[in-house]
Amino acid sequence: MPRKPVAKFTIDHLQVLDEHGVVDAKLDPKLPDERLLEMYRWMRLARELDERMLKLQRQGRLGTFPPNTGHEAVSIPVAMAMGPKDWFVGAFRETGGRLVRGEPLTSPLYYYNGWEEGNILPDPALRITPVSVVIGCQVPHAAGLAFASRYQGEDAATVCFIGDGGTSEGDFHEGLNFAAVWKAPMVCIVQNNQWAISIPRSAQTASQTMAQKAIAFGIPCVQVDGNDALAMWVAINEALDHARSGKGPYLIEAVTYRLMMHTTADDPKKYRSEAEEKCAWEKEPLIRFRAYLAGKGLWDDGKEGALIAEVKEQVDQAVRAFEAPVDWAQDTAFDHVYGTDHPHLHEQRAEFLANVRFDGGKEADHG
Amino acid sequence: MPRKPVAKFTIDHLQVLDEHGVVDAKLDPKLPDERLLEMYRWMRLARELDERMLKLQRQGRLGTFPPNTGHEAVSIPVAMAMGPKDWFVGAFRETGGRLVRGEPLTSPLYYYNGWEEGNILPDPALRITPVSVVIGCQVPHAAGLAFASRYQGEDAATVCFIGDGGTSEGDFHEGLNFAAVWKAPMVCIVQNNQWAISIPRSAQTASQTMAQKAIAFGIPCVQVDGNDALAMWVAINEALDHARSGKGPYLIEAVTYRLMMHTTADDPKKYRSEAEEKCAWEKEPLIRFRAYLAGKGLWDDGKEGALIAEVKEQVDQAVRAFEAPVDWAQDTAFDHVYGTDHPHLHEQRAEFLANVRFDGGKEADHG
Amino acid sequence: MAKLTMVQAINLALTEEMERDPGVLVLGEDVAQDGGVFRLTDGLLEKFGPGRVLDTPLAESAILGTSIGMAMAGLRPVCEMQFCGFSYLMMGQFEAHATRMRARTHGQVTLPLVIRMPYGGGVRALEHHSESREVLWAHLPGAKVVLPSGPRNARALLAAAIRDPDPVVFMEPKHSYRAFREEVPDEPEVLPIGKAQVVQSGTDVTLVSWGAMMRPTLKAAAEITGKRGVSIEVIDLLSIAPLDAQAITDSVRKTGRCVVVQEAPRSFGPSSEITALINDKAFLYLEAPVARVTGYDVVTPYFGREKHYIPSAGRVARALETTLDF
Amino acid sequence: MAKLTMVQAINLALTEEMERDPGVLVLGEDVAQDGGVFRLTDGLLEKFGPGRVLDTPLAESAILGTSIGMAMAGLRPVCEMQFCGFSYLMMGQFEAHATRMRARTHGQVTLPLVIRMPYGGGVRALEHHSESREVLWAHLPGAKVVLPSGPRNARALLAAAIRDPDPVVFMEPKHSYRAFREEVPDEPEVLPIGKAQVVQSGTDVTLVSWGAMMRPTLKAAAEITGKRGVSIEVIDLLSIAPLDAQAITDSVRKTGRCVVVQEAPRSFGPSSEITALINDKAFLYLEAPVARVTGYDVVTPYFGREKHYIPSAGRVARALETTLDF
Ligand SMILES: Cc1ncc(C[n+]2csc(CCOP(=O)(O)OP(=O)(O)O)c2C)c(N)n1
Ligand SMILES: Cc1ncc(C[n+]2csc(CCOP(=O)(O)OP(=O)(O)O)c2C)c(N)n1
Ligand SMILES: [Mg+2]
Ligand SMILES: [Mg+2]
Repeated sequence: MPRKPVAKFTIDHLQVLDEHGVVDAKLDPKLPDERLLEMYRWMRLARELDERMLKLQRQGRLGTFPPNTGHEAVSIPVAMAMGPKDWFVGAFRETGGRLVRGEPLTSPLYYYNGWEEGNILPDPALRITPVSVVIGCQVPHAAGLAFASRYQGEDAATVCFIGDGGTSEGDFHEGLNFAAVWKAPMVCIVQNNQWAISIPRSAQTASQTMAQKAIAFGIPCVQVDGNDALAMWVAINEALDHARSGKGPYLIEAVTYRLMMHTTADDPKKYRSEAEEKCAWEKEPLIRFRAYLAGKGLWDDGKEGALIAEVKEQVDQAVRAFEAPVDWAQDTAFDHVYGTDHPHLHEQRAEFLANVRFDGGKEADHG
Repeated sequence: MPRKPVAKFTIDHLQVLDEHGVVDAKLDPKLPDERLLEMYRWMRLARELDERMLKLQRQGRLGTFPPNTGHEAVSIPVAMAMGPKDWFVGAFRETGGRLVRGEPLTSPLYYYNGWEEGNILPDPALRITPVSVVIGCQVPHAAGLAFASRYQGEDAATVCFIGDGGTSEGDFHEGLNFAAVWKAPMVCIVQNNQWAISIPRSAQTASQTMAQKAIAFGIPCVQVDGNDALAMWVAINEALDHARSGKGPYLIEAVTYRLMMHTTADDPKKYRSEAEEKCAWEKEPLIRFRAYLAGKGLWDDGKEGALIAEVKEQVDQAVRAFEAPVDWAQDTAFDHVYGTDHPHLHEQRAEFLANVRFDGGKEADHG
Repeated sequence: MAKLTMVQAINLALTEEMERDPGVLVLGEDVAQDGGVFRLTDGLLEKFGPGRVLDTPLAESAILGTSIGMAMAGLRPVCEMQFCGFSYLMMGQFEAHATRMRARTHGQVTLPLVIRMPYGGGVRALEHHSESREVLWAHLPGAKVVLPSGPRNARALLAAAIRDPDPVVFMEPKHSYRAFREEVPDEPEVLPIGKAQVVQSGTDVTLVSWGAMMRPTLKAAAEITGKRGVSIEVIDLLSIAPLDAQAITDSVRKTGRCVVVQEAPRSFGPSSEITALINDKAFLYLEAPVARVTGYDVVTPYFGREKHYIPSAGRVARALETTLDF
Repeated sequence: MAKLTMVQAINLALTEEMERDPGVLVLGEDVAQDGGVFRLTDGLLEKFGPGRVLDTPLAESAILGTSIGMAMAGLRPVCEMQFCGFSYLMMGQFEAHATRMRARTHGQVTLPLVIRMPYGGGVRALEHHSESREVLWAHLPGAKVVLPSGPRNARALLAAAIRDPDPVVFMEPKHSYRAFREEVPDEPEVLPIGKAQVVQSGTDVTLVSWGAMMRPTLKAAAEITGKRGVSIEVIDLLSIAPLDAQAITDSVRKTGRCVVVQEAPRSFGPSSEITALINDKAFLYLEAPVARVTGYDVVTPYFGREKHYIPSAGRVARALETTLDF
């Protein structure tokens, strides 16, 4: 049927550094050398932490966790571009960005070993929200935080992360719609790593790109090579400018790949081929960034060796701190139900402590 | 930043009959005269029913209800285009379409007077789902019904309605995404009547059109003049063909206007101008359709008078049937908690009946 | 002192709290321009402007979800669910975040927010507009659930809820919105959350209720006092989470008999918890089983049949007599 | 007879029911290609194909919502919530439609569907992976809530749930998924929904539990029987909605004492309803207050502290002794 066009949209793709580390000179953001080196350092550290956590987990010294290997070029440049008043609202695969933002290396260790202590920031002014396990919930939080920044007269933006799988949740949709209606200063990063546990991107949604989901809310968007830290740097800066200037939210699809298992409880062999993984490893973000640095004369094998030794030692220290005996109380749960005092919780705490004494320090017997 | 385009989208608008009843000859679906007359008759009947229900409500003879005046050109052509095996999944403002589909005139009367009897179809094979009060819930239902049709080997489609306000709910998003991934034979009609109670379309979402929300799911879409029954006819037929041919869902934005109050409990004067309403009344669907019929020599004042008398009488009869004394049991709720038998419900029913006897037939005293 | 309806009293509390604290803001569907579907937020937009009184898009999960974000940043959002029948759409946000943020961060991040919602039957409304499901919130650790029963306590409890450091579900008995007026003091009042009120003291039987059911409860108490000359202690819980165990225990230890009145379906309802509590704390004092006057375990019928399904003063009176005669 | 784990037994029931009835289909996140995050649905995709075993997008409300649509059309969907911690996202669909469609249409439209979800703690999992919140479903009229405790009854109850004309929430104690094996008969078995099982009969005290808590419950029963030579009646509820009031009443009228064990937080939990029920039906038979051994009213701590928060056999044993000594 013949029709009159009333609206038109285009989705663009952005890449600055190709998989061999060749830079598009026109697009190169020309970051100062020390920033480039800093970026690489964070990426190496995040990678190293993953590898160590995987070992600890396999040795029974850590609980289940979701590795962030392959995603370093997404959250790290984003966190580096953010200002101190900006809010960092992660899902659960942004370990790198969290570290940049100021979370101690011990935090993920405590967190993934089952201690709320991993959520406690050295300073709440870091403005990092805790991991949001229930997929999608964090998007409305981010819209609310972004609204609040403006309400409080701060020149700050909120950056929120979600996975390709997460885009299917109603909260993703509702949160973006609120942010757009409010013209809230928010950037949403869809970290499209091709998989949501075993569900491939193609079975998650029939849309050609993840970026175009923003069209539903009248939000501008771009698709970025998420293995390319420079493209992410360019995109996040443009997005933050857009958000801060009062034009409302911006959405970035970062196309990357989950190189490891979903969590350490998962076995990707059940649902994807080694050939696919191998191919993805060739495009991973660190190789190309290192080639870029080398091309600029900033890097060589010696420096790489030294850096690796350095981050290993940094992680070692964190693991030692994490594994040092702690004397955390067992009954903290009673302290944090409410911010007000209620008699039934005193009673139940006494009951709890009596039961712990009876059952002894040992694992209670649940049959 | 320079970017490579990877996807492009256009939203088209369709109008066949303009507000003066002038038809675009190239687009005219050239419906047989008797179908045109039938369509107009349904529209008159739906309008008449609204007017009567409003009177009954104001006289305390009916509960609160949402008038469908102004929306006749949306659900009526859609229902006329549907086949007997298709599922009609309404929200709550598709009274016209429901009647076309086979719901008796007494159903909305019972329903809006607080009797489940209004949901009971003369024959379940009519495939009309009950009114879905909780906004958005019906979209996943429709995706499930559409999936089921195909699973059961039926050449049927599911048509689902939602309002402009409803598009903000997570379930709208989730349901369409499922339907698209499943390539389920489903058509979603966004009845964009400019208002969700007091919230104008512009405060509901920042998207330029409602149609473009389909882009998020890779679903084709069109924006249609929803006051133009012929355009709706053209669009729904194309959408049903698309859905039935295995290509997946289709979304139609029908642009119309809620000419009356949200429900009889609402007062639009609180939030919109009479000028706006007046302007909308000039574009309403019956005037232009009547002009079109007159232009074709199918209609004149005499016929109009006769039709109005006829539908009035039809509504009269329904109201008489509705107001005839009924002897429906008070304890039916106990019959339909479960499809299996459970002792606690026997006990509670006995208690209920004893209490009704004690409290007498009169309204129980809730203080 | 002014004689206010509950709608007016709640509006007053919102106004007072917004005047007191610039971090308080109101959001929800139709709360601004329209003044709410019950006209409860009427005038707030004019007084505080569109930056603090926000008409939101139609999405309950995001209404709570964005409120959580605002509260994390230190604001005190008061959000509205248009009817409690639509609140289940935000159960995910409530369970996963509203009730847990404090525990998750050992108190570093807290969520001072209020979720207002009209609840309960008796107003001839459509499906989903008549339920009483307070237990769904109350069962979740970290939740506070407040249910006022009249204009004066509604105003004082809402002020408390807004000032509270934790998320509060504030359930408003819509049947009482305009059913009666009460004197409301000119000065702001604040009632403590988690404390019941002994509305009338007595020695022969304890009658416990909350919210909309306080009216038939008090009516029945008056009727039976008149009829039998007994002395009835009536407790208005005001909040069911935290539950004021002390008030209930003290009373039942004194009277030895108890009738609990709830609008919600019987099974797994609040009165079951109250009965269990009495079993724990006053077992040896009981001279009769605790009687529960409740909704039935059926899907709430449409309003054509509603009248017999809501506990009536007559039912409460009969339960009182049975309990006294046991 | 084969010795199966609960995971295998549930897989067996799914296979048998899918073979029996072509209208039965399975859907959820990761249930097909991956065989489920617990490998519980392993092999179904190979046996029944992608048309009947569906990997869905990540959206719990739509998983239930589309299942409701399928059931309206006459299919029998068995959908999975990956963990019960994510199920609250579909509370809107559950409350508004799953539990109400039959009542809404006076039985013309019914929803024969099953919602499977792993629940409960003790597996050192992340936040939201350890709760027991069965009461949120059980309180809603129209809901059936089934909680198997072992491989054999899991298989027989899931068959019943799939054949049932109503929506059934089927809560699987993930702690028991692979913790032990049981003989499961070769022939399909079906257990009635709403009937408890007297696992062990006795005369001195009644011990009531369900799901994962049956293991510490039975352990405690054995310990106290050995230690004090008493005779303990143990009831496995198997479903909490509908609740088998008769089984509980008969037992408590006989023993005069009762201990209820639940994993959920105490307040407004299932054991409160059971206590209230005993108050109603066996008040004069009680020789001691009903004891509730429960989770505490705190936000479930992360797994580093979890061990002391789940009721242990020791706690049950101590409650038994207190109740016997009362
Ligand atoms: C609401 C909800 N449903 C299900 C899960 C279980 N789950 C955890 S991660 C995950 C997949 C997430 O995929 P994606 O959003 O693409 O993020 P990724 O893991 O790839 O980083 C699922 C299904 C959850 N955590 N929350
Ligand atoms: C989940 C939910 N939230 C709120 C409401 C209250 N409500 C009823 S209709 C309505 C507005 C609907 O607007 P729209 O979708 O545009 O449909 P229209 O009324 O214009 O036909 C609202 C907020 C509801 N029924 N369901
Ligand atoms: Mg992913
Ligand atoms: Mg509308």
